[in-house]
Order: sequence, then structure tokens, then C-alpha cells
Amino acid sequence: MNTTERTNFFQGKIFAILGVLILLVVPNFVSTNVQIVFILILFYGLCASCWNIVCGFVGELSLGHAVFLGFGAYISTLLLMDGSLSPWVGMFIAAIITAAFGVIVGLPCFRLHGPYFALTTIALGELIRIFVENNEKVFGINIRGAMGLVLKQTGNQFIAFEFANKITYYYVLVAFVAVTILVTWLIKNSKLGYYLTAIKSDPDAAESLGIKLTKYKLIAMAISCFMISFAGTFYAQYFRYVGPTRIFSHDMSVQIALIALVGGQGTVFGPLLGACLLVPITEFLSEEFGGTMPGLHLFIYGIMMVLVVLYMPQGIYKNVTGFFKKLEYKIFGWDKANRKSIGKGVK
Amino acid sequence: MLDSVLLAFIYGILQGGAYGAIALGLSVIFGVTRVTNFAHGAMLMLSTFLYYELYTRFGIDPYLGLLIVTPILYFLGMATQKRLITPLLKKERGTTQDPASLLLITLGLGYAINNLFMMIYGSDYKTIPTAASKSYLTIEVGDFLFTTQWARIIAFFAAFVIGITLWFIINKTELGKRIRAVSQNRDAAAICGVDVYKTYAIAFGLGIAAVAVAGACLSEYYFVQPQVGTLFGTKSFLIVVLGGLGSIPGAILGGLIFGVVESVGAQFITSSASSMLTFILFMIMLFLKPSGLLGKGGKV
Amino acid sequence: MEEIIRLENVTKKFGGLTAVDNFSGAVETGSIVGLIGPNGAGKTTLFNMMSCTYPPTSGKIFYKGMDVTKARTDSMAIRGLARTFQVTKPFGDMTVVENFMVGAFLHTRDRAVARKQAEEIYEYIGMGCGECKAANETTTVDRKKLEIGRALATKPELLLLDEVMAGCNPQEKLELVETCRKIQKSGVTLLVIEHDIKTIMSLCEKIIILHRGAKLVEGTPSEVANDPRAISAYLGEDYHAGC
Amino acid sequence: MKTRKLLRLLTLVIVMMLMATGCVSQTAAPAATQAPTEQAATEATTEPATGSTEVPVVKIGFVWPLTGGSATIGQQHSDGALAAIEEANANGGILSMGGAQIEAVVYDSETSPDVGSSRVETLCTKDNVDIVVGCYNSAVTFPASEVAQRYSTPFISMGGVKNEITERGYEWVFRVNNKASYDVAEMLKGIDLCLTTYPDVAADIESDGGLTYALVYESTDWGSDNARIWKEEADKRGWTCVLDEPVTSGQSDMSPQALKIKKANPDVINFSFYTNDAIVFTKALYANKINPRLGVWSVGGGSQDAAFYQACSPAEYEYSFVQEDWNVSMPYLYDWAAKISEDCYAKNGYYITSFYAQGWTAAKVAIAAIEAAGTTDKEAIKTALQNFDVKLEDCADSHIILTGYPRIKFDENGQNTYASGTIIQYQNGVQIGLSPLTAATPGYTPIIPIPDDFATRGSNSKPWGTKPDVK
Repeated sequence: MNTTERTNFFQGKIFAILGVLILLVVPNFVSTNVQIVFILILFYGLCASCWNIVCGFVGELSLGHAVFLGFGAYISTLLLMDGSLSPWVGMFIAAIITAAFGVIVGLPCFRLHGPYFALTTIALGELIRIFVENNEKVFGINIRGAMGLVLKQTGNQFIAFEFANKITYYYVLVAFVAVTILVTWLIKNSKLGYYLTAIKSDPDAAESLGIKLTKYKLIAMAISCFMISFAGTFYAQYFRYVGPTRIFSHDMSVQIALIALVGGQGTVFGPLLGACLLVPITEFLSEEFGGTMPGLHLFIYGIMMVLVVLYMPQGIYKNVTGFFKKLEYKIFGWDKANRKSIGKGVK
Repeated sequence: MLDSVLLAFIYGILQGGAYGAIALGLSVIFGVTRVTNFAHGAMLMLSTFLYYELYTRFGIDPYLGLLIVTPILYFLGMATQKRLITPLLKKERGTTQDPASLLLITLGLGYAINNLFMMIYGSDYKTIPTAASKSYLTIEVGDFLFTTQWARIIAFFAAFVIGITLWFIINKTELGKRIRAVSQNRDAAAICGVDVYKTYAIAFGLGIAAVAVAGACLSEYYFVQPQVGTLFGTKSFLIVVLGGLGSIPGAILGGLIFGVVESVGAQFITSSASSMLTFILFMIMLFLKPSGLLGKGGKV
Repeated sequence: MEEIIRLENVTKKFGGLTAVDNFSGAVETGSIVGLIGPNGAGKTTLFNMMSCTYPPTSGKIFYKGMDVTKARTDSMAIRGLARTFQVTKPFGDMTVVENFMVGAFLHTRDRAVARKQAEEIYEYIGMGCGECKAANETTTVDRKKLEIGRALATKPELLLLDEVMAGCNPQEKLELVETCRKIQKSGVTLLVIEHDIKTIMSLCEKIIILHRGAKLVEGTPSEVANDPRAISAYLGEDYHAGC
Repeated sequence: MKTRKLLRLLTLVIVMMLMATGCVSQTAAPAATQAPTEQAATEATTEPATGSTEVPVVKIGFVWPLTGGSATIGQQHSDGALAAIEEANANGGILSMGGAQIEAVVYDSETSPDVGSSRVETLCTKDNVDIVVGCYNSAVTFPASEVAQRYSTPFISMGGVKNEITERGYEWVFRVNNKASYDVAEMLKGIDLCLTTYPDVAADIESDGGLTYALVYESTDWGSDNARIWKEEADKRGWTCVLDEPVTSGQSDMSPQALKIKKANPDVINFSFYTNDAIVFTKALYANKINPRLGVWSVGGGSQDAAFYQACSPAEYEYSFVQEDWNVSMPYLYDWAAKISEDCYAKNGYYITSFYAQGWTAAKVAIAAIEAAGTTDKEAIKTALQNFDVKLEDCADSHIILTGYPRIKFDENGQNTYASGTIIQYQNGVQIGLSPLTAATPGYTPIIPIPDDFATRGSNSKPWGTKPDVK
């Protein structure tokens, strides 16, 4: 830690700050159509960030995270529909239940590793999807089976989480993302983060240092489920429809995971960066070529995945930040000594 | 009652054989290279499209088309291992292991292949109307009626043919000796002069060739469509884990169990509940004995 | 003197193979004990049982008078037992200091405190690499030191060192021996597995020779060096003569 | 050092200003016309009508499932809709607007509700279409139509049968096709027709303890909705449900289900599957020689898809009843419909199906509404749709109702109450229209009870798509 780093707060962060500013300000000045893309970016960024909390740090590949997204969406929506409870309150109840569910599921699952873990999460996701599709009622609660939940339009009501324009939805989402990023940052810089990274690197060594593997994995799982449940609530309120076939789908889970992995697992901003890259591309491709070349955007997803694993195993985060740092040096002409001190910050 | 359960059992066994045939390649690949090939379903789908093309363009029956498609898929499998997986394995040597990247690269590959075919062919359901799919084997004794397409019966026996062939190659040939050596200890095998990566590539090729054979049997009676791979891919995983990852008889046994559970289960509960049953069975198995029914013990 | 760890009739079987056969022994608090024996003698298996990686097939293990036979690995660290691994297991994604911090977090939640302790250990151990270096980019000897330092960061009372000097040159071995002595002086009991007889003879107060899973000889270095069983089974005539 | 710091700060400020202005200048133009909320959107669309002298362009947006589970069906909808627009443009476009050409904007819903609603949103905001048509799947149409309602853009629902689509009081949503309850009602009416035609069969059933039925359906919104309505209606008639079987989509063998049906031995089997499952199911029923006396009744879906008939042999679907979502006799009754069918075959390789006809009709209704409004003002188009009233016999030139509904007129909920399909039965591989009378093939009656002729079944069958000999 040397003095130049402290005095130049902006050093190495200028483009990050610019990026955040773009995300904050630009949606105000663009057409609704572009706002939709911004919302999707943040939505997937949010989901991927939540996925990252458990999978990026612990290093297990969950391909069933859509289950928790769906849980959040279903619980808060059911509370609104059948209990007339405002989603603003409901989403916290949903978050708590989802987190509890995550812990219950995680308890047996975290005993497994690698492909076994990934496959169990796939099986779990499919199981929940088929279950919800085929049951009208669970414990006397009317979950409406395959029909899904439909929210009635009531107009512009803050209390009902319903807004007339996209930009309000967008800023609500910004708040969610900010909280998630903050939580991720706090985790990364706390005992929990160090422990999770240790567990990811070498569980045996971690255990020998007194780390309770299951406990810390479950804590991460609970936080991840808690946060992704908010994304679920947002999904339900934004689309005003929750169907089990989509929200619990394997595709949804894979998409969330891919975005986080392309962005950079185990980093604070990586998943969001991944969403910033992938979502606009796929939105563009699926709008432009969806009618003529169906599947093109998902094809790009797959190819990106392969390329990232081969050439940027840490995700694009490291390369993108590196590129912008270099650019900064070029523009601002920071000296080499400073550059070294910057390099130190990187793990 | 008994009649229908018995029949359901037989249908389940037949269907399970087909599942097993598809899962075999996956099991072999995992057993040797420790790679969970998430692109397995995509490879299956790819092979069925090749059969479809051969049939519509040249009128070649998939059973004959085997002779052409299997080598193609074998080399495709080898290329996948050489170009995508081997570089990862080499990179990982000496540094910390990151098994996730192996899952991810195959996942990405599978996603890409599936959607590439979606782009080219759209999602129409195509069929290959050969004699085997149109002719039925029927056994009728009074009220007892068993009937199924010949193609399904061939698929059932194909599982055993593929299984025995793979078993023979691995256990009784010089090549198999190398494969076994590499699968048991890759470093020791390398010291003994075995080209580890080449052997990996061959094993991967064999696994994919096996799925091409299964693809021929499947395309005789099922659809040729880009999403077929996803459907059978996920099932294959559950089957292979149930039977024991890396075990050849395990894959067939797992397939048979799955088929029977689905089919007999549906006689007592609704079909959709019965498809949940297989997932539950899989998860219970995983928690009780992660190495699977016939798998060797060891940490997972 | 008080015994920090005591093993009673411990046997470990892996399938048909008996790795440790009816082993009994104890380590006294504050001492430095060497565990030697040929490859496959069951040394690491003993370590694994002491650190509760897996329980013995039969027999009992007492740590500070408490039965820990079926305890969990992580609970042993809290009780004050730390270990290193024969095949080093650095947390490759972290820097060396961060590796130490993971250990230090056992007794603190505060990141700054953990970092301070980690930096102290870094100085104490005397690593040869730059602070920022990622753990998986270090040399063999630094990896060994990393293992020791990380274990030390948990503030152990008993430290199990599994072949920390293997693969090091004589100069580095000397350094490590000094480090071990320093650690012992600070009040930590040491149990050391080592192949280099010379080093271990000079370092340890007591030596146990394992042979085919069973205890062959136990005693001071000179006793062991002159024991005919030890000589025939492990040390060899040459060593005896050389002494 | 100080000057350097200052310089850096200055550069930073300049860069940020550049970025900011860049954003503004890029977005200023659309922002002025496309500011959120509806009145701005109407402003933007009135522009071409008022402010230009050259030929204006009218935009119609379509969202169909071009990928995903029902992609083959969505493709046919799309084919039909585009052909309809092509015909309208060739005939001089929108005449009331000085021959405005019609432009189609087609998007893929990926058979997914969230993608579908996003696409409708794009149509309403970016493309500024004057009317939206879609989306076939009920699950997609349901949330997607809500988006159109929010943007006050007329939405013509085509394909989705979920009752609730037009039961929400949305004034911008209009459904041309039938509801799920109409589907079921038609089938039950068809069964009634069979029973009244053959009183002896009806008496047999009565003496055996009343009519029994089995429901087999895919466990999705559509399938379970259909099963639910069927059960409600059947309860009213005192029929007995002997099997209620939801099936997860994507089965590779339906023999277990066939065994179950055989054991339950119903008089009627009703199934609702999309193409893939419909094929596997039909084959399994035939192979297991399941022969309910009142036949196998399909709600449509997969049984209306050309791919189904390529995969199944005539013997396998012989005698089966299908509720087709259009009047199957259209090409035989009207020359213009026959010509469209020929054109379709020449272009796409298949004769028109219910899906093609639905796509066509939906597009034609949209065009006619704009024609009637004479402007692209959305309010005017909405009013035109509310007052929309076209009868089948008046379509000789306009070719609107290719689906063969007797009339298109929307009720206060936006539902076309005249929408109807046809109950058909395959007799010797030929589609024979049975009910309603307007669609019935003259000179034919249903074949009931289904003969037990598995040995010879299908031997005289003509290929699928053959025109019936009108007696």
C-alpha cells in the first residue's frame, strides 16, 4: 500500500466509474426499447451475481439455480395474489423461505463435488419444474400448476410494485444489483470470502485449518438464495406472469451460469460484466435473426463459453479490466512505478 | 392388473436398453478421461442428423449408414478431445485443479452444437421411415398383447452389442491395455511410454462412436430434431451416475432400471409423477452411494 | 511431562491392506518428535488419523487427555492441532500472505488483524518470494514454508510436519531445521515425518521408527541409531557405520 | 507534479463530457419522439399519415414461436400471415390510406413467455407497429397481450385458446380464434352427434353404465387447461372419467400410457399433445390395438400439424377424430380458398393447415381494421376492430376468413364469438368434416363404433391431404 495509490482514487477505476455512470444515467435518455435491454442486462447480471456468490466462490457448478429464482418469484407473487401482501414485504418473506430452502437442499448436495454436484442440481431443477407443472395445490396453497401465476394490471402503484414506465423498474433493479454487488464485495473482503476461496482451492487443506466446509458453503448458499429471490420477485412483477415452464427451466439455469462464468467467477463485478457483454449481443441477434436463424444467439452463447474456457479461464473480467487499465495508462501517462503497485492488487 | 404390470415391465426393459445404449459412450469417456461430457446429447443429435441426411439424399438406411457415420463421429470425438480438452488438461498440470472448466467446455460445446442445428434445420420433427420402424413384433396370447416396433428391439440388443464391443476393446486388446493404464494413473502410464493424450483422444472417440451407433438405432424409430439431444443427454447422465460413472455394465443396468421405473411407475401413478420418480431415484442413489450401483468406490 | 497426543492400539485398514497395525505411542508437550520409516510404513496414515481426516478402524486417539477418535478435522484445528501436507496444497488463487490469513482467521473475524498476523508470520518464516506472488507460482521450498506458515497462523499447540524438507537442497534444509527449532522454542510441540535421517537425528529429541504399519523402535536418536532392529529394517548398516 | 495532476483531472472531465454528449446526441432524436408512455407513441405513429406526400407505410408486428416446442406450428402461422400481407400489397395496399404498403415485422417468441412479451414491447416501442398479432401459445399470448394493453396498441390474438385471454377486460386485446371452452364444447357436440346418429351405440353405452372417458394430455398450461374444461363439461353430462393422465412432454415411448388406457377401457379418449408426443402416442395406441368405441379425439395441436401425418401411417390415424381449429372444407367450398391452398403448396410444400389459415386470417383482420380506420391512429384502429363485422360469404374478394368462421365480430371482451372449428374424422385417410353443419362434408356420417379391423386398417387409405369425394 503506497501513497500514490491512495491519493489517486480514480487511478485504475476511471473506466469502472464511467461504466457505472453509463448504467446509471444513460437509460434516462434512451427509448423504451433500449431501456428494456438495460433491464435485461441488470436482471441477468443480478442472477449471475447471486449464482456467483455460491458457485463462483465455492467452485461448484450449480445448473439448477433457476429453482431459487422461481421460488422467489412464486412466493412473493402468491403472497400478493392470495394474501394481498405488498411485494415489497413479500419479497423479504420469499427471500427468507428461499434461503431456508437453499440450505435444506445444500445440505446433502454439498457433500458431492464436480460432475456429481452439477448433475444433482440439474436433476433438482427438473424435478421442481415437473412438480410445479403438475400440481395445482401444494399444502393447500393454490400454485396453479402449469398455468402459472398471472398478475392483474392495477395501474401505477408503488405499493404493488407496478410502475407505468420502464425507468422506475430499472432503478429498482439498480438498487437490487447495487446491494448484491455490495454483498459480494463484503464477502470477498471478509473471513467468509477468504474461507470460500480456500475451500475452492483445496478443501482438504482448508479443513485442516479449522474451516467447517459445510457451514461456510451453506452460509454462501443462503446468501445467494436470499439475493436471487429478489431477482425472482422482480421477474414476476416486471413480466407480470410467472410460468413454471420458463422460470424453472434448465435453459434459465444454464444461462445464469454461463453469464457468470463468461464474466468471471469469483470476482465482484465479473458476472455483471458478463451480462453487459452477452445480453445485448443475444438480444440483438435474437431480434434481428430470431425469425430467420432461430438459435443463433444461443449458438453464440455456446461458442463464447468454449472460447472463454480455452483462452480466458478466469472469465473476461481480468482481461477487460487489464485492457482498460492499459488504456488509462496510455491516456493519462501514469508512470511505471504506479503500474506495479496496481498489479499488486490483483490476486 | 398383473398383465399390465408385466407388460409395462417388458416395455420398460426395452426402453431402458435404448437408454443404456446411449449412456454407454458417456460412461466410457468418463471412466477413462474423467471428463463429464455435457455435449453427449448434442453428439447423439448430430449423428441422427447425419443419418437423416444419408437417408434423404442417398436412401441409405441408418443401420447401413453406421458404417459411414460411426467413423466420422469417432474422428469428431478425437478432435474434440485434442482441440478442446487436451489443452485444458495440459494447462492444469502443475497448477491447482479446476475440474469445473472441463464441465464448462463440454457444456458450451453442447449448447453450440444444439443451436447450430437449430439454425440450420429449424425445429421440425423429421422421421426416417424405414422398414424397421414400420414393422411390428406382435405376440398375442388371448388378452395378453405385446407389440413393439422392431427398431426398438434392435435398439435394445444394440445396447448389449455396444457394451460387449467396448468391453472387449478395453479389456482384451493392446489398445485397451493402454486405455486402462491411462485411466488408472495417467502419470504412471506416461512414464511407461504411453502417449496419454493420444489415448485419451482414442477413448473419447470410442465413446462418441458408441453414441453414433446408438443414434442409428434411435433415429430408426424416434425423431430427428435438434432438441432430441437435450432430452436424452440429461437422462444419460442420470443413468450413468445411477449405474456407476465409468462402468460399462453399470450404464446398461442404470438404463434398464430407469426404463422400468418410468414404465412400471406410470401404471400406479400419473406419467408425469413417474418421470419425477426417476429424478428422485437418482438423487437418493447419489446421496447414499455416489459411486453408483456398479461403480468403484472412491471420493466424489 | 504431560502428553499432548496419545494413540492407543490404533489400527487402520484400507480394504484388505493394513496401513497402521496396532500402534501405540505418545508425544510429550513441548517436545520435538521424529517419525521415520520406509515408504508405505503408514506415517502419513498416522498423521491423517491424528488430524481426524479419517477415523482409525480400531483403537483410540487422545488429544490433551480428550478422546478425539471420531472428532472432525476442522475441530482439531480449533483444539490446537495443525498439520502440513506431504504434497503441498497451497490455495493457488491467493497470495502467500492471504494463504496465511486463511489460517489466522481461525481466531479472529477482523480482516486487518488477520492480515497483521499473517504478515508477522511471513517475516517469521522468512519467505524468499515477494509478498504479492500468487501461491502457485512459488518455488518448492517456499511452498513448504507456506504450508508451515499457514499451519502456524492457526496458533497451534501441536504441529504435524509431513516431509517438509523433501525436495529441498542442503542449504534450504538447514534453513527449515532452524525454523523448526524456532517454532519449538516458541512453545509448539512438533511431530515431524522425514526421510533424511541425518537431519532428523540432529533435530529431534525422540524418534519413532515405523515399519509395515507397526512401531519398530522408539527412543532418543542415539538409542535408535544403535538399535539392531532399526538398522536392519530401515537405517541400514551404512548409516550405523557412518555414525 | 501539481500541473500533472491538474492535467489528468482535465482530461478526465473532457472524456466524461465527450461521453455524455455522445450519448445525448445519439439518443436525442429518438428521445424526442419516443419518450415513454403512450401518448408519445401515438404521436410518433401518426407522423407518416399526416406529414408525408410519398406512399406511407403501415406496419404490422407478428410474434410467433419460431423456435422451441411449437416451432413447426409457429412457422405455419408465419407463412400464412406473410402470404396474406403479400396478397394485400399486390392488390394495392391500404386503399383508404392512398395505397399504403404494409410492412411485416416478425419476431420469434422462442415459445417463452418472457421473450414473447419482450418482443411485443419491442414492437410497440422500437418498431412502432400499428397493430400486433400473435402468439399462438396461450402461455405466451397471455402476458404478451398485457404488454400491448399497457402500450395501448391493438393486439390480435391468434392461436391461444386460454379462456382468460379475453376475460380480463382489456379493450386493446381481440381474439379471432376460439376459446378453450369452445374447443371442448365442439368436441362434446361432436360426440353428441355420433350418439344421436347411432342410437343403438348410445343405448349400448347407457346399458354399460354410462359413457366413460380418458384424458391424456401434456402437463402444460394448454394441456391441463383443456383437460380441466373437459372434465367440468363432462361432469355436467354425467360422464365418468376413468383416467386422468398428465404426461411430461418429450416421451420416447408411450406404451406404458397405452397399457393404462387399455386397462381403463374408456369409450372416448381425449388427448392434447404437440407434434412429437402426438406422434408417439398415436403409434402406441395403434400398436396396442386400443379401440375405444367412440374413438380417439384430439384437441388439435400436434394432430393438425403436417409433420404428424408424415410420421404416422394412415392406419395409425384412421378413424380418429380431430378438432381442427378451422373449417377443413374451405378449399372445397370456396374457389379462392382453393387457390390460396394451391399457392401455399407451391411455395411451402404443404396444403393449407389450420395454422396457416389462422395466420392468414389474423393478418387479414389486422389489414381490414386499418383499412376501415383509414389512419394509423391506434384509437381509430381499436374502434375499427370493435366495430369489425365480416361474414364468410362476403369474403369472396377480401379473402379475410380463410379459417372458415361464419363471421368475425368481437364481443365487448374482444372475443370473436363466431369462431369455430370443425370436428373431422379420418375415413380411409381422408379428412371428413362432421360438425358443425357449415363445415360438414356432404354425404358422410361418422363411423361409430370404431370397427375392430386392425388387420386391414389403412389398406385402402389415400394419402393425407386428399380431397374427399363429395357425394
